[in-house]
Amino acid sequence: GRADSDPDVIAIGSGNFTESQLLAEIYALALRDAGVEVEDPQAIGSREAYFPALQDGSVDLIPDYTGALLTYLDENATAVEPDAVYAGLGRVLPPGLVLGAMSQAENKDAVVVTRETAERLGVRSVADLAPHCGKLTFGGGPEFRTRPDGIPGLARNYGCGFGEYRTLDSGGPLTVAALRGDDVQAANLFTTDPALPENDFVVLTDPKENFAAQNVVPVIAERKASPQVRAVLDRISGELSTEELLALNSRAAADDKPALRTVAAEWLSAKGITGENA
Amino acid sequence: MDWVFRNSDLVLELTGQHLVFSLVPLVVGLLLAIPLGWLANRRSWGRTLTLNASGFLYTLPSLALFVFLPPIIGTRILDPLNVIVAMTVYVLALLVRTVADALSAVPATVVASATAMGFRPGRRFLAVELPMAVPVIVAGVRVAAVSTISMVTVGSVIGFGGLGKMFTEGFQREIPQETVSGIVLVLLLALVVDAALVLIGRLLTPWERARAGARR
Amino acid sequence: MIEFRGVTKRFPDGTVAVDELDLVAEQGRITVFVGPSGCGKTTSLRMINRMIEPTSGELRVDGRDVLAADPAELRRGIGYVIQQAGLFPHRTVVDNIATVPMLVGRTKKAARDRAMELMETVGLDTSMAKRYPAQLSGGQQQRVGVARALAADPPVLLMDEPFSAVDPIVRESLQSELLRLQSELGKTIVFVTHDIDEAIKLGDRVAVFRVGGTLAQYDEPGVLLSRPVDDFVDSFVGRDRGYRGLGFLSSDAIPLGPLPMLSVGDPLPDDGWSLVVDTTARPLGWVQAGPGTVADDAIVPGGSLYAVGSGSLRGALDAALSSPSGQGVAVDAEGRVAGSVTADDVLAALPGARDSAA
Amino acid sequence: MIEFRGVTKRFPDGTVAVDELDLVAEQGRITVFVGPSGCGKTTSLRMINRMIEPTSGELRVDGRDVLAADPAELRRGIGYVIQQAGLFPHRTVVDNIATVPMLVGRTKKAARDRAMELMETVGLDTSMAKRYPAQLSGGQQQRVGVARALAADPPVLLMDEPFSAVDPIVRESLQSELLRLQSELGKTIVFVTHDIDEAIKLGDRVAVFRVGGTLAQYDEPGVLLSRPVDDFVDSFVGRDRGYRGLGFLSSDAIPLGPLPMLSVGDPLPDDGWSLVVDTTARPLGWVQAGPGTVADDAIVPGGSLYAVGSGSLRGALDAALSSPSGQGVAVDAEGRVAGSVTADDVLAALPGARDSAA
Amino acid sequence: MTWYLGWLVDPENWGGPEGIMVRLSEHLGYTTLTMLVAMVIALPLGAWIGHTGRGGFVVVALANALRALPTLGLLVLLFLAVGLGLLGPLIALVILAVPPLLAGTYSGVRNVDPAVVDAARGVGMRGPEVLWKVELPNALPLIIGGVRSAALQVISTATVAAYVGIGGLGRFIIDGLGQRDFGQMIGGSILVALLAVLADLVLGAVQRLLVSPGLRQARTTTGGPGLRLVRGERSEEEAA
Ligand SMILES: Nc1ncnc2c1ncn2[C@@H]1O[C@H](COP(=O)(O)OP(=O)(O)OP(=O)(O)O)[C@@H](O)[C@H]1O
Ligand SMILES: Nc1ncnc2c1ncn2[C@@H]1O[C@H](COP(=O)(O)OP(=O)(O)OP(=O)(O)O)[C@@H](O)[C@H]1O
Ligand SMILES: [Mg+2]
Ligand SMILES: [Mg+2]
Repeated sequence: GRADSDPDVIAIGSGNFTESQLLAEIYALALRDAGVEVEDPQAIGSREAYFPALQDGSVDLIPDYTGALLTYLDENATAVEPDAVYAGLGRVLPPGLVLGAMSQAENKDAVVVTRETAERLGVRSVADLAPHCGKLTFGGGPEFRTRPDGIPGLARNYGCGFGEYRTLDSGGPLTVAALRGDDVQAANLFTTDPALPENDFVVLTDPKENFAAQNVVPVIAERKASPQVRAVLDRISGELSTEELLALNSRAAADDKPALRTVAAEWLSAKGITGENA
Repeated sequence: MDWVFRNSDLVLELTGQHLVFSLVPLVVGLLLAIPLGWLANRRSWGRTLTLNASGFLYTLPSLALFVFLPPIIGTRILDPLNVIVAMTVYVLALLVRTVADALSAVPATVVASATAMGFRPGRRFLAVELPMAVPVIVAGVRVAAVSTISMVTVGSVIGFGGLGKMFTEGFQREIPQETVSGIVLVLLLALVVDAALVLIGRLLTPWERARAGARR
Repeated sequence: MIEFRGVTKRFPDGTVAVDELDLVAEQGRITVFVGPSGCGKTTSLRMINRMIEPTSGELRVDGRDVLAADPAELRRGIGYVIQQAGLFPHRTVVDNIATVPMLVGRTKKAARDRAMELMETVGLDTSMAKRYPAQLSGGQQQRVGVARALAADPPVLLMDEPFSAVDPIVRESLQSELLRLQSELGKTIVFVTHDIDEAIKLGDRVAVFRVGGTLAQYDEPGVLLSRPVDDFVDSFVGRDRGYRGLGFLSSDAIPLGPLPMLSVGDPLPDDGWSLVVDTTARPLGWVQAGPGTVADDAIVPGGSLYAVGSGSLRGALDAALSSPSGQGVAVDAEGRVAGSVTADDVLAALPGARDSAA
Repeated sequence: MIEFRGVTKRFPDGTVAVDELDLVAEQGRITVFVGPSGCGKTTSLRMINRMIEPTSGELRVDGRDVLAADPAELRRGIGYVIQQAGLFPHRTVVDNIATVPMLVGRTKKAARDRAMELMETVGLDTSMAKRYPAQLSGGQQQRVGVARALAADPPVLLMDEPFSAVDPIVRESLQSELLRLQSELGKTIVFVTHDIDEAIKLGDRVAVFRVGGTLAQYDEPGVLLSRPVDDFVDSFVGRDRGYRGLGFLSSDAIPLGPLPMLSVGDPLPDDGWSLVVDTTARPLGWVQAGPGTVADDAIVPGGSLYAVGSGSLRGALDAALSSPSGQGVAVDAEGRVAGSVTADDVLAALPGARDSAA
Repeated sequence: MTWYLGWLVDPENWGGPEGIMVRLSEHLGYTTLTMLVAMVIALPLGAWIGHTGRGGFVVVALANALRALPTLGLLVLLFLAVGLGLLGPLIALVILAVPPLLAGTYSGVRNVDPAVVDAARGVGMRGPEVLWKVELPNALPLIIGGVRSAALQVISTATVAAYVGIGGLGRFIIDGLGQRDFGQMIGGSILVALLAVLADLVLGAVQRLLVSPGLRQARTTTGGPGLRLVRGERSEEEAA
């Protein structure tokens, strides 16, 4: 019997990458502004690390992505459309957890190559890449290698088996650096990553819909999900869009490297979500 | 350096966590190492056992230890207790040996004359052997303190706080200033704790200064 | 009184350090254990306070069976002094001395007061009370060791080569100090040394151990010198034992002869040697016959002095042998010239002194 | 020959360890430096091989200016022995001894052969060649140290308290060994000790240092004992100097008396003491007058023996004083009884011996 | 526990381009390279400082400061500075290995009985001869103690370097963490610990081979027998 967290305080966790941490900060600031007691967000790691933390009560609320979470919870899930994914997710979510409203903002996994590779091989989609896969080294996080929509999914859907897999990080600086330096020729990055435009990387399209819809959605422990909390989270989901996410990420990556909390606070007040009670 | 000023709240909080994560294990580890070191010094099997066990623990990668502990000691995944227990294990692994060595370095004649004066073993340990072992133990604690302060940073890889967070975040977001500030802060912390330990050592062993004076 | 009855110590590795030892160390006397390295002196001593457990045999201190006593209790009533004093380097001098009184539950104040007294007893300046052992010379450390052993006023004192780490001059003074102390305190002392000179100087009785842990001879020092029981003791007691033996013979029977004495400025003697003395009749040296007067730079240093009353035949003979004139100078307790003594006088007094010693 | 001319050593902290020392250590002789702790003995010694640089003055070894020489070169030609030998713990005995020959470029084989020779010279069994220093006793280590110093056959040998860490019995044998060696090798030896007995036993001349690094007296040991120049030397040389001084006086003039001798089984004498001897005329002990025959258990151990020819007045007097009969036993080089000597005979021979020594 | 050990005994995990054999040899390679570079830096420096006695204070201060440098921070900083690859982790690990090597060598040479050094000068050895023929052979136990301590730390810390993308056994821990695969993490950790124990045993054998029996003789009278995995701390304390 492990003790649950303080019943009146919401502990927020996130993945250990900038966007997830930003979202967690946004949730935290908005909830606090609404008078809910929250702990400062903790960046935990990959889903494989933070989701168990949510389940064992270490944290109560996390921002997640619909498609990825669905495959994490149900390896055999086939839904790819945003609403279908969201509905499917609602069905497999473990007891004691509930979903907030899904936002329009989407940050999908993607197979990414450099502009030079794209032109040399003449590829625009993963399907185009398939014949070349055997000669290429792929870079991504450790979990991408084993995830159903990761390497196994690419092989199943496109018949693309990479020559070598180089374990790096999940859409982090190692992967970007490796792709830039041609240590790997294709990599798993995320569509809202500001490193993509910065490095002029090419996102290969996904015609077979290997990667399911990845809308941002808050997952929360049921006993902490008061109507007030839900209202705040739903409002945020309503305001978020893919463009907003990109803007948030770009702001965080700007040269002055502002604190994520600052970025979150700026966004919240620009949207008028905070400041109403002040 | 302006990064530190802009994020001073965060830095202060992380420094506080770091101190807890390193000092608590240091104190607990030392308190546990003293009886174990005593045992190691008294019985040959105790010596073999404790020294080999602590030697083995010391070889375990710290990262792994942080992750194993929850299933072993029944804590939650992000419980700070995990870091504290893991670091205590390391401190213990370092200090058992030191305490055993320190005790065995107490001159046999002094121990014999204490025995001959009618000290029973327990009191002799507290009144004679332990105080005389202090200088060597303090030296060992200094080593352990510095290593611990440096090693706690690894916990941030799996989501624990402390100054290591400035490395993981500096890495994620590619902020060299944050990484450098983190390193400097860890060094500073180590320096301050080390200086404090030297001071404590001095206060505990006034006779050592007398000896140094007599040598001149 | 300390009694060994058939005491044997066999160490786990099979070494027999002490073999069937029978020996009685008398009440209020100094018993010295002497012998070559490894002969079991330390082992025998440490069995008395049960620092080492005898393998077999019986051991009593003042009639009480040592093996039936609680060791810590027993040890608090037996003073123990070892080489380099075994002082606690982390405690001040006064706290070192106060250790046992504190251990038996005296108040800190009472224990310290007693410690200060003892510092004076052993001839240490009380201004050193707050120093640490490392700040003392070897001889001073040794005095602290003795004071510490005396703190509980134990009837029995065990001393294991206590003076062997200090230089010869300091050692002599510590030995004399111990004899003075003993004349006041009258403890039962067992003293271990491997220095035969120290043994014969300090011991009321001397036990000579043989390697293998047996007793070769147990006698008064004079007897040891004059009648070693076998070649081992003979060679151990060493050369010069005839001369050394004179140290145990009274010189009372030696007649003092007259001594020609001069002062600086007096005319030199016509013939032979004359002793020059200062105005209080203390000897300055010798001058030889010649013209002129006694001048400072003509004075030849004298030999050793023989102290009438406290001296022995040894002192008298050396005074005679070391004097340039062949006449030894005898002085009284104040150091004033009392007369002369010759080697022939000493030899003449020898048979009588031997008879009265036997 | 080693010459100090106005040599001074002032350490950087201001301590003057040696002050304007003038001294000549003669060719082929043993010169002993003696004095209280801290008087500059070691400093003076170490200036000879430039382990310490003199502050001022002139120092010559066999006429060669030490200060102009290359230090390492100089040291290879000067043997140096220190307390506890300073052996190299990581090298075997034979390799320790072979150090200097190897250093100057001899082949390994030649150096080792020489080392084996030297082991015999200093009385070490060559079976120990492959041992490491930690496997030797203190006395054996000291012999290795001497052998190592002799390896390059240097004309000069410096020895700094070489025997002070070994026990008294081993020390005596090392001292005798050194004297034997020196009689064969005739090195120029400077020997430091703080033991006056060692100094007078070994030294051809003895330099007594005073604290502050000045020379108090530099004389032959006999002169030192009979004529100390001042109170400092007197007190340092110590008591018994009259008796000890007899050790430097020849006993050739002592007449040997007859000695009644018996064998086991002979009838006991009618009167007084008789010496019992074995079949080769070696003394067994004494028996006293009485009825019956000489039995083993009635024999009283004898005193010390006086060796005719090699002995001194000191040995003769002690033999007489330690004998139960008052007659000292004189023996020849083979240990056979040669006659008797009495204390009176010794005293009678004293003035003549003194004159011939002066 | 069988569940955890299952990963380790599954032959499938041993072969292949990312299998245990490859990772093991990578780990060994990093360690060897690190130790070589660190020894080339630290041994001559430590020996020289110990021999001359000059700068001992600096060594102690430097060794302590280097010990406090967090390896993770260095790895990140070096990644940001020199990018992906082996160079960054190598530098970080060398910095980790230098303090015990330096302290072991320095205090080893420093602690040689002064009487022995004095005797060496007394028989006419020159400075370098004293160092080579006397000080270093006598310092060997402490020097190798420093090597053992450094090797241990490098083997154990090289795992963290997987965080910045290099191979070695640390991959199993980092990947297992990402994939929440406990068997892999525990298996990887056990391999690291075994490698450390093995390396220590091998170095122990080297020590017995190189150190003069004369020193061992002297040592047995004080030190106890038995496998000791943590070496070198003592000597560093003495230097401090
Ligand atoms: N704990 C022990 N285990 C085995 N043998 C021992 C032990 N202690 C002493 N001995 C042996 O017992 C013998 C007597 O030792 P002891 O210390 O009594 O000699 P000692 O006469 O005091 O010698 P020293 O003059 O060297 O002090 C020696 O042979 C010694 O080696
Ligand atoms: N390196 C040094 N620096 C300062 N003073 C020194 C140094 N070496 C020796 N001294 C001082 O020089 C004096 C003479 O020392 P030295 O070692 O020659 O004495 P010693 O006669 O050999 O004494 P001991 O019998 O104790 O060996 C002492 O006062 C000593 O403290
Ligand atoms: Mg003893
Ligand atoms: Mg000296």
